[in-house]
Amino acid sequence: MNARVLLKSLSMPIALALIVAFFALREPAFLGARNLTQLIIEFSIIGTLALGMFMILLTGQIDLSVGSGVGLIGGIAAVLVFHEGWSAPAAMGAGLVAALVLWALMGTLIVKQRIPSFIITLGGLLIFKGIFWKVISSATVPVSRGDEENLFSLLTTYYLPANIGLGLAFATSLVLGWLVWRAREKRIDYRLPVNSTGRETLFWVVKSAAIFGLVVVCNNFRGVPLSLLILGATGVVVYFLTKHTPFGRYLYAIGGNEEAAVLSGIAVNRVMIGAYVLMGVTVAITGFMSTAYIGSSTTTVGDLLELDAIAACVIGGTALKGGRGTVLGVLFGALIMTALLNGMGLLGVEPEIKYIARGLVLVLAVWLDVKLSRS
Amino acid sequence: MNARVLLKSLSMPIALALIVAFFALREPAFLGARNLTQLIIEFSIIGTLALGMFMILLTGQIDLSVGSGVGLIGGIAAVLVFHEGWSAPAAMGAGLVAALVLWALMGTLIVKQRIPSFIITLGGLLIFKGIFWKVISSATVPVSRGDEENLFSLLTTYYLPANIGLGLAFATSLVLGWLVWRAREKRIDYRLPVNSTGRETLFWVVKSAAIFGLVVVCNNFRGVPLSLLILGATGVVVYFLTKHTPFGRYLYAIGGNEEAAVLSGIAVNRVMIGAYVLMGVTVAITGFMSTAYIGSSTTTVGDLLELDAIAACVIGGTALKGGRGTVLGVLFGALIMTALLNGMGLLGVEPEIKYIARGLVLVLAVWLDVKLSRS
Amino acid sequence: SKGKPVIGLSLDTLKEERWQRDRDTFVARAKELGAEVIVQSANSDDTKQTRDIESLISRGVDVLVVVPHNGSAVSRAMKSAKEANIPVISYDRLILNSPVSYYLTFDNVKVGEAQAQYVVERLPKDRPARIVRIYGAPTDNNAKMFKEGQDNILNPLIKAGKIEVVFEDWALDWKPDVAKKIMNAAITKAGTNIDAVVASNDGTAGGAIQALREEGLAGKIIVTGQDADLAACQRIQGGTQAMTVYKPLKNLATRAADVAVAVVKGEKIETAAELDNGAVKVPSIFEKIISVDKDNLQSTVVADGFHSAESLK
Amino acid sequence: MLLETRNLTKRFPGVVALKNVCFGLKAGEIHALCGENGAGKSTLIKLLSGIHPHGSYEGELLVDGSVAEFKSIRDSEAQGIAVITQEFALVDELSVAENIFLGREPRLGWRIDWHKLRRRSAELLAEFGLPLSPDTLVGDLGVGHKQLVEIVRAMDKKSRVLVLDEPTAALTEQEVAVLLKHLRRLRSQGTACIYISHKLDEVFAICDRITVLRDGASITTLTTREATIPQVIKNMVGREITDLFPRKPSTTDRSAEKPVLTVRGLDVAPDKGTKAFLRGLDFELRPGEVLGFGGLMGAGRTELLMHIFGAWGSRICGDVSLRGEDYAKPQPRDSIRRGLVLVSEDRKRYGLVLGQDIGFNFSLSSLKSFSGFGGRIDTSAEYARNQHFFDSLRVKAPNQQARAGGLSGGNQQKIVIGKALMTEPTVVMLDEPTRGIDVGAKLEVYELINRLTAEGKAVILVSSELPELMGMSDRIIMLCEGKIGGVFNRAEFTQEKLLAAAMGKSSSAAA
Ligand SMILES: Nc1ncnc2c1ncn2[C@@H]1O[C@H](COP(=O)(O)OP(=O)(O)OP(=O)(O)O)[C@@H](O)[C@H]1O
Ligand SMILES: Nc1ncnc2c1ncn2[C@@H]1O[C@H](COP(=O)(O)OP(=O)(O)OP(=O)(O)O)[C@@H](O)[C@H]1O
Ligand SMILES: O[C@@H]1[C@@H](O)[C@H](O)OC[C@H]1O
Ligand SMILES: [Mg+2]
Ligand SMILES: [Mg+2]
Repeated sequence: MNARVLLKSLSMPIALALIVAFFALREPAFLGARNLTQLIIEFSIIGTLALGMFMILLTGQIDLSVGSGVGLIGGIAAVLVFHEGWSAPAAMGAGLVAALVLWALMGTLIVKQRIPSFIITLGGLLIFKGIFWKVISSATVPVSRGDEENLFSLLTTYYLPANIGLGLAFATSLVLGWLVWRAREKRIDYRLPVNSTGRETLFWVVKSAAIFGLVVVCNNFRGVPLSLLILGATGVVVYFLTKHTPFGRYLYAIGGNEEAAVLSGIAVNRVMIGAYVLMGVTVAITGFMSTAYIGSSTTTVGDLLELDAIAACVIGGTALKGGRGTVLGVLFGALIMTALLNGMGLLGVEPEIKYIARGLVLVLAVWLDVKLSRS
Repeated sequence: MNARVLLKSLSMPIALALIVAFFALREPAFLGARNLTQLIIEFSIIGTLALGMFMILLTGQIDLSVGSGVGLIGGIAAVLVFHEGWSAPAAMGAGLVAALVLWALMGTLIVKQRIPSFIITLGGLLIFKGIFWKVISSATVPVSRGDEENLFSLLTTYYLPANIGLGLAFATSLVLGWLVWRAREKRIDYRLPVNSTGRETLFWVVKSAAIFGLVVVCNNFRGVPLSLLILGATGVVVYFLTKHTPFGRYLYAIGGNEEAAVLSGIAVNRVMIGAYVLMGVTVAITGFMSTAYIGSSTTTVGDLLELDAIAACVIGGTALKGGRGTVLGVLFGALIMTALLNGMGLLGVEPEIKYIARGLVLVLAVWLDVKLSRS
Repeated sequence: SKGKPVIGLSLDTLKEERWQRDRDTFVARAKELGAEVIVQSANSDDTKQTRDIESLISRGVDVLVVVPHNGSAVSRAMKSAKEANIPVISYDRLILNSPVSYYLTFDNVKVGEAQAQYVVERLPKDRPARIVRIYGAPTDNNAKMFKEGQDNILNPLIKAGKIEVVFEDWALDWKPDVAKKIMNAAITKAGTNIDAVVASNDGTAGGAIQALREEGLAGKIIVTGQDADLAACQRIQGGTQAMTVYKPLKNLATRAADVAVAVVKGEKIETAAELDNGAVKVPSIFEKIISVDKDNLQSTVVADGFHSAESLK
Repeated sequence: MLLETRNLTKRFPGVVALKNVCFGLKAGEIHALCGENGAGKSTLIKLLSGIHPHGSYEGELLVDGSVAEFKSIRDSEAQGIAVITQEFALVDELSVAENIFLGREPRLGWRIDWHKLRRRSAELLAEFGLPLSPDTLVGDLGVGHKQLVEIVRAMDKKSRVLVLDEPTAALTEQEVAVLLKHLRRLRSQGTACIYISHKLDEVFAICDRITVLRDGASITTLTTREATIPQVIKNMVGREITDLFPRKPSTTDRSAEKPVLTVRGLDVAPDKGTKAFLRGLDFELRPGEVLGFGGLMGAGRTELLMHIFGAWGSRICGDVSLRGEDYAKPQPRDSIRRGLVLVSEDRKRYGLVLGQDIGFNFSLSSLKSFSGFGGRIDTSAEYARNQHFFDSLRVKAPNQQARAGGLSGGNQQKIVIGKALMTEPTVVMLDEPTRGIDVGAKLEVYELINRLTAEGKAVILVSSELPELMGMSDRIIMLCEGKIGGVFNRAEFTQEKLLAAAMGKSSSAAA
C-alpha cells in the first residue's frame, strides 16, 4: 500500500525523467543551456494557461475557448500597439480588460442560464476565433513598432541578470525553508506525524539545489527568462488561492458536490464566475506571452492551446469531473507536455509521429494515474 | 404549460424554417434543386456521424476522435483501392474492420480501465491523425483508379433513377402509415389515450407529402442521392435500437445513473463497448462518404467533424451529461448545422463571420433548449 | 446569357497578406470589366474547398478561378464543374489531374531558384557554408516546386561539399510559429554559426527571424522569403531579412481577371507555354518574379505602389 | 412565534405539494412534522430555508412576526435557520473538518485559519463522541458517520432554529440516543427545532408538539404530552392501523425443502489484496422464510448483500450456492437471471434513474422479458405490466410517466421495490426497505413480504430497527464486525439478546 502511494507521488517525476533521458540520449543538445531556456519559455506559456484551466476543471467545468482567446487577446494588444500606437502597458491593460469582460460574460451564461460550459466555451472558441481574425484583419501584426523593444515584446525575450537570478533563488529557498519549518511546528502542535528533522532538511536541500541548479543553467545561456517569473508568480497565487482561501476550497466543494455546496450556503454562482474571471486573467497573460513568443500576432496563435492546457492538468492528476487536483501536479503535467513537444521538435520528428506520441503520452499518463489512485 | 411544450417541440422546425427563409431571401439559388441536393449530401455526412455520436452521448460519454477517425478509415480504403488495387467493396470492408477494432479497443479502455472517454478519445484524435497521415503518406490518394467509378466513389455521386426514388417514397409512406396504425391499435388495446383518426391521418398525410416533396425536388436535379439513403438506413437502425430495444434503453439508463444501471442487472461494460463499436461503424460509413465527397483522401478530411457531430446532437436536444435525446432531434440538429454552413458557403460569407455565426447558433440553440425545458 | 459575367473565386485561405491582396486586385479588375465576383475562402481545408466550389457552381457562376489548398484534392469538385460546363482557371497553384482551361502563375521553380541564388552569391567561399532550410506546407504543390528550384541551385554545391545543410524541416500550412520552432531547434542542434536560412516565404521567414532576434542574430544571418509582405519589406528595410521574392501580384491578378472574363465571352487567349497537370496540357501564363533586397526595394515594390514608402518606415 | 407560515401553497408540475399550510414554531420547542411519504414535509422545510426561494410559492412566511422573503439558503441562515436536508450535503473530496465549516470557514484575512478550523472541529467531534480525525476525507466515511458529520455541522451553526429532515434514518440506536441528548441540551439553551422522522417513538421521546401533514395540507397540531401514537398515525393515514408488524409466517411446512441460498465459510475483502471485511459467514435461506440481518452500523450487512448479489467486494474464500447451484462469480446480471434480486438501501445512488419516468425504472431489469422479434420491446405489454405495479404498490404520482426524481422518498422506494419484483425473483434481499417510508407504506412493504413468502419465495431483510426486524423475521442473524454474532429463532427474539449479539457479547448460539 505504502509502496503504491510512494510510486504514485513519484510517478510524474519518474515519467519526466524518462522523457528527459530519452531525448538527452538521442540529442545531447536537449540538455544544453540554450534548449533548456527555450523549454522553460514554452513551459511558462503552457503552464500559465494550465493553471487557469486547473481552477475551472476543479469546479467540474471545462473551457474550450482559451486557445482562441489567447490569440484574440494577444491580437488586440498587438493591434493597439502596432496600428494605434498605444504604449505596450496600456495596450496590454486593454487586452486584459477585454479578457475579463469576455470571461465574466461566459461565466455568467454558464452559471445563470445553466448552459453547459462545454457548449458556451465551444461557442466561445468559434466566436473568438472569428473576432480575432477580424481584429488583425487576418494579417501579421508585430508586437512592437520597428525593431524597438517594449514591455510586450520583452515578455518572452527578457532575461534576468545573473545576479538577480541567483538572489531570487536564494530568497526562494529561504522562504521555502521557513514555510517547511512552520508547517512542521504546526503539525507537532496538532500531534500529527512529522518527518524527522534530518529527512525534512534533506528534502529542503534537494529542492533548494534544484532551484539553484535551474538558475545556474539559465545563467549559462542568458539568465532566468522573465516568463518563468510570470509563471512562478501565477503559480504561487493559484496555489495560495486554491489551498488557503475559502474561494479555493469552494472550487473543490463545487466540483465534488455542487448541491452540497449550495446547501452549505456557498455563493456557487459567484465562485464559478470568479473562476472564469481568473481564467480570463491567465488567458490574457498567456495571450501576451505567446504572441510575444512569435513576435507578432498571426492567425494561428493559440491554436489547440486549450487541448495542451487540459492535457497538462489531466496528466498532472486533475480530475475532469471536478474536485481533485493540485497546482504542483498541473505544473508537472505542463512540464511533461513541454518536454515532449520540445524534444520532438529538436529531433525534427515528422508531424505524424508527433501526433501519435502526444496521444500516447496523454493516454498513458492518465491510465497510470487511474491505476495508481485506485485503492 | 401546454403552449410551452408545443413551442419546445416546434422550436427546431421553426429555427430551421427561419434559417432556410433567411438564406432563400438572400440567395434564391439556395432553394434550387442543385443546391438542395448538395445540402442533402452534406447533411447525410454530418447526420450519419451525429447518429453514432448520439449513442455515445446518451451514455454520458463523448468521442472526440471521430473526426480524425473519419479521415483515417477513408484513407485506409482509398490506399487499398488506389495503391493496392483492391476492389472497392473489399477495401471498404477492410476499413470497416479497422474501425470496429479501433473503437472496440477505445471502448474497452474506457470501460475496463476506467479512463475518462474525453482523454482516450482525445488521445485517439491525435493518434489516428498521425496514423492517417502515415497511411496516405501525407499525399492525396484518389478513391478510384483513373476515371473509373466504383462503389466507393459512387457513395456521394450516385443518384437513384427518378422512378425508383418515387417508388421508395411511396413505400416509405405506406410503411409509415402501417406503423402509425399498428401503434394506434395497440394503444387502444391497452386502453391508452389515442389521437382522433382524423388527426392521425392528417399527420400522416403531412409527413408523406414532405417525403414526396423531397424526392420531387431531388429528381429535378439528378435524383435522390445514394448518400441520403445511407443516412436514412442508419437513422432507422439507430431509431429502432434506441427506442425499441433493451440495448437502447440501457444507453439511457447508463447515462442517467450508471451505478443504478449496474445494480439493475445491465451489463454496463458490454453495452458501452457496444455503443463504441456502433460509433466505429458510423465513423467508417462517414469516412467513406466524406472521402468520396472530395474524391480523394487528403490530410484534412474529417477535420473538426467531431465538433459538427457533437454540435448537431446538442442542438438537437441531446444532453451532454447523458440520458436525454432523440434521433429525430439529432437529425434536425444536423440539418440546422448543414443548412447554416451551406447557406453561408453559398453567400460566400467570410470565414470570420462563419465562425462567429456557428458559435452563436450553437449557444443560442442550447440556450433555447435549456430555457424551454426548464419546468 | 444573363449579361453580367459572374466569376467564382475559390481561395485556399485569406490568412496571409498576399492572398488578401490577390483577392482585392482581382475583384477590382473584374468590376472594371463589368463582371461580378463571388469569393470563397476554404481556410486550408480540402473538404471546405470542395464545398465552396460546389456552392459556386450552385450559384451558377460562369467561370471558376481556383487557388487550391491541395492541387490534387479538388478533383471531385472539378468534375462537378465539368458536368456543369463551367471552365476553370487555376490561379497561382496548379490543379492536378483534372481538366483545367488555363493556369496563371509565377514561375514557382524560378522563385526557388531566386531564393537559392541570392543566398549562394553571398555565402562565404573559403569554407563550407552552413545553411538551414525551411520548406513550406507539404500539402502545397507550390512548396514542392519552390524546393525543386532551390535544389536546382543548391544540390550541386551540397554534393561538392561547399554547402552543408545543418537542419531542414517542413512548416505545416506555412505557419510562422512552426517555422520559429524549426529555427529554434536548428540553433540548438547546430549552434549559432549559421550562414543563411532559406525560408520559403515571408511568413515562415518571420517566424525564423523571431528566433534569430531572440538569439541576437537577427540581421547577421541571411534570411530569404517570398511575397514581399508588408512585414517582410519592413524587415528588409530594417535589415533583419535579406531578401524576398516580389511577385507583382497586381499583374497576375489583373491578368487572371482579364482571362476569366475573356473565357466567359468565349474569346481565345494566347499563351506561351503549356504545363502537363496529369490530365491535360494546360495552357499557362507565367508572370515575372523579381528578387528584392534592400538595394532595389524602392525601385520595385515601392515604385509599383505595392507598398507605400510611408509604410516601410 | 419564532417562525410561522400562513397559507403556504407550493405547486410542482402536476402536483400540489403543499396546500394552505399553516404552521408555527415557538422559541425553545422541538416541533415534529409527521406525515406519510409525499405529504410535503421536506417541501415545507425547503420553503422555510429558502431552498425553494421566495416567489416559487404562494402564501407567507414569517420570522419573528415579520414577512421573510428568502432568496436562497444564505438568507435563511442569516436569520439563524440551519437545515439538515434529507439528502447528504457533504463534499466527499474535502476533510471532515472542512465539511463541518464549509461556507463559514474561520478566516485570517484572506486566508483560512486552519488552526482554528481543526481545533474547533476536533472539539465538536469529541463532544459528539465521534471517533473521527478531522483530517479524514468524508468520502471515506460510511453512511452513518456522514449523517453524524452533518448533524455536528448543523448544531455548530448556533442557530435559533435547527431543522432536521430524517436525521436518524441511518443511525443506530446509540447514536440516536446521543443525538437526542444534544437536541435536549440545545432546547434548554433556547434553540427551537423542527424534527422530521418516520420513527414515532423518537418523536414522542423528544418533541413538544407534533404537526401532521396529509396530502400537502396541515391536518392538526398536537401537544405530545396529550397525544398517543395511534392518534398520530390515524391523522397521518386517515385510518386506523392496529397491527404494526403483521408477519404471517408461512403455513405450509417447508423445512424439508432444499435451501434456496446457501452460504458457507464466506470471507470477503473490499478489494483484491485487502484485508477481509466479512469473515466466516455461514447460513442458509429456505423457501418461504424471512431471514433478518441485524447489527450495528458498519457491521457489514450491506456489504454481505451487495456481495452475494455481485456488486461489491472480492471473495477470498467460501461458497455461495443458489438453488443448489454453485454461484462463484456473482454479477448483478446473473443474479437477476437466477432469480436473486437486491433492493439497495441507497435508492438515489443505486436504485433509480432519477431523470427518467416511473415506467422506465419499473421495467429496467425486466426488459428482456418484453422483447420479442429482433430484440424489439413490446411497449404496450411493458406499459400494462408497469401499470400493474404502479397500481398495486399504490405509487403516489399522477401516472407512470411522471419523473422518478420528482417523487417523495417513500414513493421512490416503492419504485425500486417494484423494479425488483417485476423480475419475478425467488430470493429477495431487502436492505433497509422501510428506511424513510411512512407507516402506511411500511405496512404495504410488510404485506408484500408476506405475499412473497406465501408464494414460496424467500426474503432476506436487513433492518436497523429492531422492532421491525423482530416483527417481520422468522429467523435473525446478528452481524458484528463482519462476523456472525448470533443466530436466533423467532421464539428467542428479545431486544437484549439481539443487541448483545450485535456487540459481540453473544451468549446464545442457535443453529
Ligand atoms: N422537485 C420536485 N419536483 C416535482 N415534484 C416534487 C418535487 N419535490 C417534491 N415534489 C412532490 O411534492 C410532494 C411532497 O414531497 P416531499 O418530498 O415534501 O414529501 P415528504 O413528506 O418529505 O415525503 P418523504 O417522507 O417520503 O420524504 C410529493 O408528491 C413529491 O412528488
Ligand atoms: N463501496 C464501498 N467500498 C469500500 N468501503 C465501503 C463501501 N461501502 C461501505 N464501506 C465501508 O464499510 C463500512 C460499513 O458500511 P455500512 O455503514 O454501510 O455498513 P452496514 O453494516 O450495512 O450498516 P448499515 O446498513 O447500518 O449502514 C464503512 O466503514 C464503510 O466505510
Ligand atoms: O506565395 C506563396 C504561394 O505561392 C504558396 O502557394 O503559398 C504560400 C505563399 O506564400
Ligand atoms: Mg422528505
Ligand atoms: Mg447498510
